[in-house]
Amino acid sequence: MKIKIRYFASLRDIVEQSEEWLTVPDNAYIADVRTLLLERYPRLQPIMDRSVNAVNHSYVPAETELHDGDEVVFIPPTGGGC
Amino acid sequence: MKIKIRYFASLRDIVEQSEEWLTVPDNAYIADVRTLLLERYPRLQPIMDRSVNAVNHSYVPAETELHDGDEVVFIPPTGGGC
Amino acid sequence: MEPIIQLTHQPLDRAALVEAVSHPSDGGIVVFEGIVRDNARGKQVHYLEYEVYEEMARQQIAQIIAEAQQRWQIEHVAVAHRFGRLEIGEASVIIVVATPHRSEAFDACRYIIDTLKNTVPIWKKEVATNGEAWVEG
Amino acid sequence: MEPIIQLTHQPLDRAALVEAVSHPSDGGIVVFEGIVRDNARGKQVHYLEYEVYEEMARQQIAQIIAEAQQRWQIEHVAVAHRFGRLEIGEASVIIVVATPHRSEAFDACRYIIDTLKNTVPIWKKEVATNGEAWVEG
Repeated sequence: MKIKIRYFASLRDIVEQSEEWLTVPDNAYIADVRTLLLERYPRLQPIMDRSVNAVNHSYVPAETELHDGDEVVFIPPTGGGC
Repeated sequence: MKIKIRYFASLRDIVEQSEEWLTVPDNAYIADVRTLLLERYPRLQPIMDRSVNAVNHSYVPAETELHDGDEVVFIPPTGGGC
Repeated sequence: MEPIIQLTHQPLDRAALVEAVSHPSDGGIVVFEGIVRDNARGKQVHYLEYEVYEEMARQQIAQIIAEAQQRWQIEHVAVAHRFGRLEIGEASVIIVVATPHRSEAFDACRYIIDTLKNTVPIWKKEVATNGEAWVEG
Repeated sequence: MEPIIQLTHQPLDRAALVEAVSHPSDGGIVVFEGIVRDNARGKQVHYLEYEVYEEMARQQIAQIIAEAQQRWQIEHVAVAHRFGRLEIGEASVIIVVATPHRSEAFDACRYIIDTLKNTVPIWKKEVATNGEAWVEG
């Protein structure tokens, strides 16, 4: 199945793109996507360690099972407000 | 000596004037002025009981000694702000 | 910066007050605005009449601001209070505190309005459909 | 009233936001405004660049407002956040809470900005004289 990854802030700077589609095994977990991305972009490691997971605009734990077409974002520490 | 009394809010409504000069004995205390005013305007009693004393724009205790030309105001409960 | 203290018959100008206290080193501004409500204590309010003992009010407000400045190490403060007749929806008081960090701005702004209500000689007469009365507190 | 949530490239309009949440039954309005400071962590800031994950930010802000509304029984709330490049002195965020009584307005406004900073996917890149960096927290 395919999932969409979007990159923001320092993650986007590192992977040098805003989004991409990834092919992952059916019923993959968020944790699997993390592993896959770190293989592809080893430089993501430090910031990924400090990022939390979001699927379809909600925060979710790493044990969340994914479904075809899901939008996955690893959220680095936020700095909104002021 | 003479002191100036100013009336605000419900006190002004009762005495029907904004200010007046009172002749009081030299070295009179605030407490003496209270007594004098209550003799002159008995209807002030309830609101005076809930009013605090100000002399020359500062809050002062009832035992404050007055001087010629002082401005005395009995401050009913305030309602500024909103 | 000298704090701004305004006691006026004119409508209060929020934008001008914020502008006046803003400073490039401040990261947070808290504004409190007191507004004439259409109801109070179960009554339908028609309008309010604010009265002020101006010389003393100015002095008391300056003192409250000085206390807040000392307690929260803040610099940029404005307090404006309107008097005379105010209609529903109009602002009776505006307090603006600008600080490098927001926590102090919230604390100082709240302290100033709470203390102002208790100690500054300003009175409010509520004119309601069923009569008028000086409001205590 | 539906809360107002604004995520925009345009300068924030404080007066319009206050106007939009004001209601005749409200006696107090608290406004918090986050401003771009000229310095941070000992650096001279040149400008800031805010980035937002818009769909999720909107949803998170709605959730924060809903929590605040439930907790303090408040109705009238607006939250606006700007993104893109912001110069020193410009507002990055404006939060407006109008309530019948001021205490709830202060508490709710502060809760919203504190929670927003922690949980809403908005990021800030500081462009200083000696380089640029994403700011965490």
